[in-house]
Amino acid sequence: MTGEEIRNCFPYFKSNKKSIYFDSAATTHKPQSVIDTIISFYQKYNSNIHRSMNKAATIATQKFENSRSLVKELLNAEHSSEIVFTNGATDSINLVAQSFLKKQIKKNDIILISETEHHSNLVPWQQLALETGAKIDFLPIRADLLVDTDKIKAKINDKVKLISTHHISSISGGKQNIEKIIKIARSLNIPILIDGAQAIAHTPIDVKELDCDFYCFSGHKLFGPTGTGILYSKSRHLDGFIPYKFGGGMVDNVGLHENSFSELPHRLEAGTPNISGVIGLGEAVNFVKSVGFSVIQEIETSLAEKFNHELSKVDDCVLVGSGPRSAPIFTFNIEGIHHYDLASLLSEYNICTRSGHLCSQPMIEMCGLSGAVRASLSIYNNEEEIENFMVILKKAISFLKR
Amino acid sequence: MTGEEIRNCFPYFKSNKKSIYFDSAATTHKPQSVIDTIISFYQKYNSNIHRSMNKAATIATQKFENSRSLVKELLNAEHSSEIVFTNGATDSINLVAQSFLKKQIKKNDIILISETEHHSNLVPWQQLALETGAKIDFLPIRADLLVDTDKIKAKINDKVKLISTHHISSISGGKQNIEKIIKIARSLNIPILIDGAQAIAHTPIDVKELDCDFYCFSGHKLFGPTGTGILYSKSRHLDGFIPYKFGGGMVDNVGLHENSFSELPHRLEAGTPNISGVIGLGEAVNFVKSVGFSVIQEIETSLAEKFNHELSKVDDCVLVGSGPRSAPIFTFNIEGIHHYDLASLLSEYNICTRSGHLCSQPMIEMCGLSGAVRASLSIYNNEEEIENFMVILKKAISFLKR
Amino acid sequence: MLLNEEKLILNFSLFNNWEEKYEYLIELGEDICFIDPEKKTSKHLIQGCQSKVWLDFEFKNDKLYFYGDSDALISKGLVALIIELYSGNSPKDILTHQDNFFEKINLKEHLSMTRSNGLSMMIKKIKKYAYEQLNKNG
Amino acid sequence: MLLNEEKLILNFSLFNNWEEKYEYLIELGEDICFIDPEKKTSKHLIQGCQSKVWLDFEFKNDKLYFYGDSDALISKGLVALIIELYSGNSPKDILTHQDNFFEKINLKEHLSMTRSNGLSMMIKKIKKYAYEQLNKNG
Ligand SMILES: Cc1ncc(COP(=O)(O)O)c(C=O)c1O
Ligand SMILES: Cc1ncc(COP(=O)(O)O)c(C=O)c1O
Repeated sequence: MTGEEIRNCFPYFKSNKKSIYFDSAATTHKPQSVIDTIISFYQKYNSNIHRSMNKAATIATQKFENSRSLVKELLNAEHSSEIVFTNGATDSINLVAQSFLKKQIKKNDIILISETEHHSNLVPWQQLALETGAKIDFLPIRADLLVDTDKIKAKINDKVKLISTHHISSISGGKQNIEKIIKIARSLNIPILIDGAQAIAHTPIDVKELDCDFYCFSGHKLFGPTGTGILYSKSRHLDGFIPYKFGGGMVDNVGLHENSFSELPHRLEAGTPNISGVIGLGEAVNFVKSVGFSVIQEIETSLAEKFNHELSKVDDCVLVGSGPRSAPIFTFNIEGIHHYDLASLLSEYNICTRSGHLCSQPMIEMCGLSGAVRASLSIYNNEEEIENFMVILKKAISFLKR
Repeated sequence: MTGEEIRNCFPYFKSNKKSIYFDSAATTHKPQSVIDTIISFYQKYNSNIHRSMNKAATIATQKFENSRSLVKELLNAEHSSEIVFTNGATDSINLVAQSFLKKQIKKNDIILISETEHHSNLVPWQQLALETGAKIDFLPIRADLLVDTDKIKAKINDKVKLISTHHISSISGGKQNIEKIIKIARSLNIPILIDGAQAIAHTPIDVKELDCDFYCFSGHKLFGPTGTGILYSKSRHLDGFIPYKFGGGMVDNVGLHENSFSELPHRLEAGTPNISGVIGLGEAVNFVKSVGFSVIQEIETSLAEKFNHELSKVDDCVLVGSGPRSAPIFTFNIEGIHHYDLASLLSEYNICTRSGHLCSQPMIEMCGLSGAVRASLSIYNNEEEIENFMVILKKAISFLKR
Repeated sequence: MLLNEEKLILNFSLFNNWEEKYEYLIELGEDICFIDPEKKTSKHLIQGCQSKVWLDFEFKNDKLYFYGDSDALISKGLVALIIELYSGNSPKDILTHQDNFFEKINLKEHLSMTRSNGLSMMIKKIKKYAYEQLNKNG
Repeated sequence: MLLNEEKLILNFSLFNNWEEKYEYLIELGEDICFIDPEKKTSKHLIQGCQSKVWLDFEFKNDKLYFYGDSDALISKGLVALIIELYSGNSPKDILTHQDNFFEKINLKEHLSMTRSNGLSMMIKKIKKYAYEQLNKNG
């Protein structure tokens, strides 16, 4: 598929001819095929799953479980049962904190994360630490805002019970050397969670090759519906997960005072799930497969180069994180201009960006900033939009600097 | 609206002309307006909410928060901030268990529920009891399978820290006298949660008049999208809720080791929510409003009477719960026939019912059964379907009894 | 291919409608290799949320033989069918058998509802027994 | 209606485009009733995830007066505007004031993003101060 063909798959751009959407790190648009899948579910075989013995329910259940297989393939997991459906990356991380780590962490144990995490990969650990008396410690960070893999070992001792960090940064678009981080964790037998929220739409993932214990992402950042997420977990950990949500669909046998839980992964999916969302997510995975990561990376690399080149011509522009990018995400400030003012003006010009601390306050503060403007692109963007963006950016700057 | 006009709002029936859908207690179908709302979100103003300063995000945020107001009106709550978006009734009940009750319940305290609850209003309390050393006790049940309000007081003492029961039964369609149960709880100052999963589509709710502490339901049983749910909570309790999911969107100020949570109800809604689902739920509420509960009740009463009358002519049919019905839900067995066999045959005849323990194993066992077949109707069903159902039911019975 | 697989697929291919298929299933259930009634305990029970299935096995002359029962007619027929399919085969043949048999005879529906009936759990158990025998001997 | 409300709505109705509106806002911000710089502490801070707003008040002759600041130009203008609107009014008038003012001047967008800027929190605080004064005196 060419960039143009890809863009044509996304109906959003037909309804929004005048706007420029550079906020894909917050959420991506959905191809028509995903929307059609949701429509078709509701119009044709809407039904609850796993429970009712009837034809609509059988189709719905099969499609739901088929999404699990599609995600399993996308991540190259060993078994479908290693794929747990959640409501999003945030939910997945909380699940690891509450169902896996909580039962084994003690006072003065250490959870090793980094100061550059999204709040969703920071606050759950802070809270678990508060609750259990464990401590948070931080991986060393280099000037390019990525983890300094040469210095990790100094941070590791037998108190460290989990390492959690992101794959691709939601601020700088930089890719961690997670291969190396995982290898170190593995060699010391410390479980490691990778927050793939910003990686999943940009780079192929192979959890078997990576050999991480957990990997998570949100459907809505992979061209899929809102309210869907994935936690991949190695079977051997999943077996020990203590559910933290209880109800219908996760129990086999219920008595008045006790009960036995269903097999995995259903045990961790209490209540009626987001059925239309999960089925839509399966179609999003199909869409990504049909485009292919080599095309995705080709398009995004060329967009990123163009954006970088054009932005470098804008006076007083300071980028946050300047290393190589694995996703076309650009976070910047214009010296002398407040990011809120700039984003407000861009919004009036119909440009969608995001500004502020970008749910990464510690990282933004580490950079000595109060916030920044983020332009994040995806496969459906094009060079013309980048050119128009730059024209408007300069207008906005001159308006604010007058 | 007439029954015919209502049915025409639901595209499912156009694609499934030959099937009879009597499984609305498991999930309801969605009117075209709800589906269109989801399509329009994804095609026109898809965006993340509460965070980005741009026009798409502003519209999405306003629509999302407008759904909150619509639900507030539906339940006649005092403030919109008393409405928390969850993923479903199961999630709402877990939220009360984990964020509200857990912090105040101690060993030997009592959680008072009934044996007739859905697993989702049973297992979360069993687990909390296991975790805290508290005990589960059960409200006395009458022969009609509803709580015996005359005998509640004998069950209550100062150890009881929460009462939780359902509004309308998912098995018998019977309506509890929750007015009286709530009054008793109120007079003794015991917080009470009402599981409204099966009530919300059938009867108007006024939480101010009911004066319950908590009320919950799932969007997908109110003609809305899957993956959405509501917890209504009185403000004074909500203030003390300790979040049990953490991440972006629920924190105001994040440091490396501590943080301050956002105002209510956002504090309890970590991560990117099911935006399309919530906006669709708002439209479902609009749909219900446009039909009106007086029409809903008129249609459903007449369907229930017809069904009851016709079923009474079927030999060897034994109903579970025989009192008056507030929802057209019929759970029954044919003597000498296993419910699984019957449901399998009905399924071959393109009839959607549900069978088994119906996620209410203790109740089914209390009735001395291993399971039953449930036919649950809604406003889009009609008399012709009931007649056809009876013909097929008799065929299936004679096939199995030959 | 397992011992009786071809024969069973052939039988099913002869039915013109589901009524005939179900009649056949119910008949199969009447001739099921019954599990010893004393063994109908929780140890041999596979609990679905709709019907109960009991399963036992025997290892004789390098082959596995299964015995079962169910409380519902149709699932008893399905249990009998599964027993027909797997009994008398070697652990290795059972383990390597691909599950598209149920698609071929158009009964996948009953099998995919994992948690309605115990059938897919039953097949898992059969494979587990086969796996254990293989490891014991090999 | 509050003291300056009509005048402010009139001013905004004269703009032909958002550029003019923003210019006006930025000018308003230059003449803001500044909060005493010493009071720019966390006690007076209203934290949004994008811009910071500081707010203080004074109660004089049965009227409330507000002082503020912000770190961004446009939000400073918005703060100035909100102060213009509410300052010099009685607690009762402030409390009973309906918030459609911002719809009328087409700035609702900035106000609805609760958590981006501190503005709607600021209005809540103003109403809270008014409520407290009313209860102190009444
Ligand atoms: C790196 C990272 N982790 C986690 C999240 C949280 O994702 P969600 O809000 O979909 O749960 C995000 C999304 O903003 C992210 O960028
Ligand atoms: C009475 C009752 N409570 C709770 C639930 C759980 O609802 P959900 O699965 O949507 O969370 C149901 C749905 O089956 C129900 O009938």
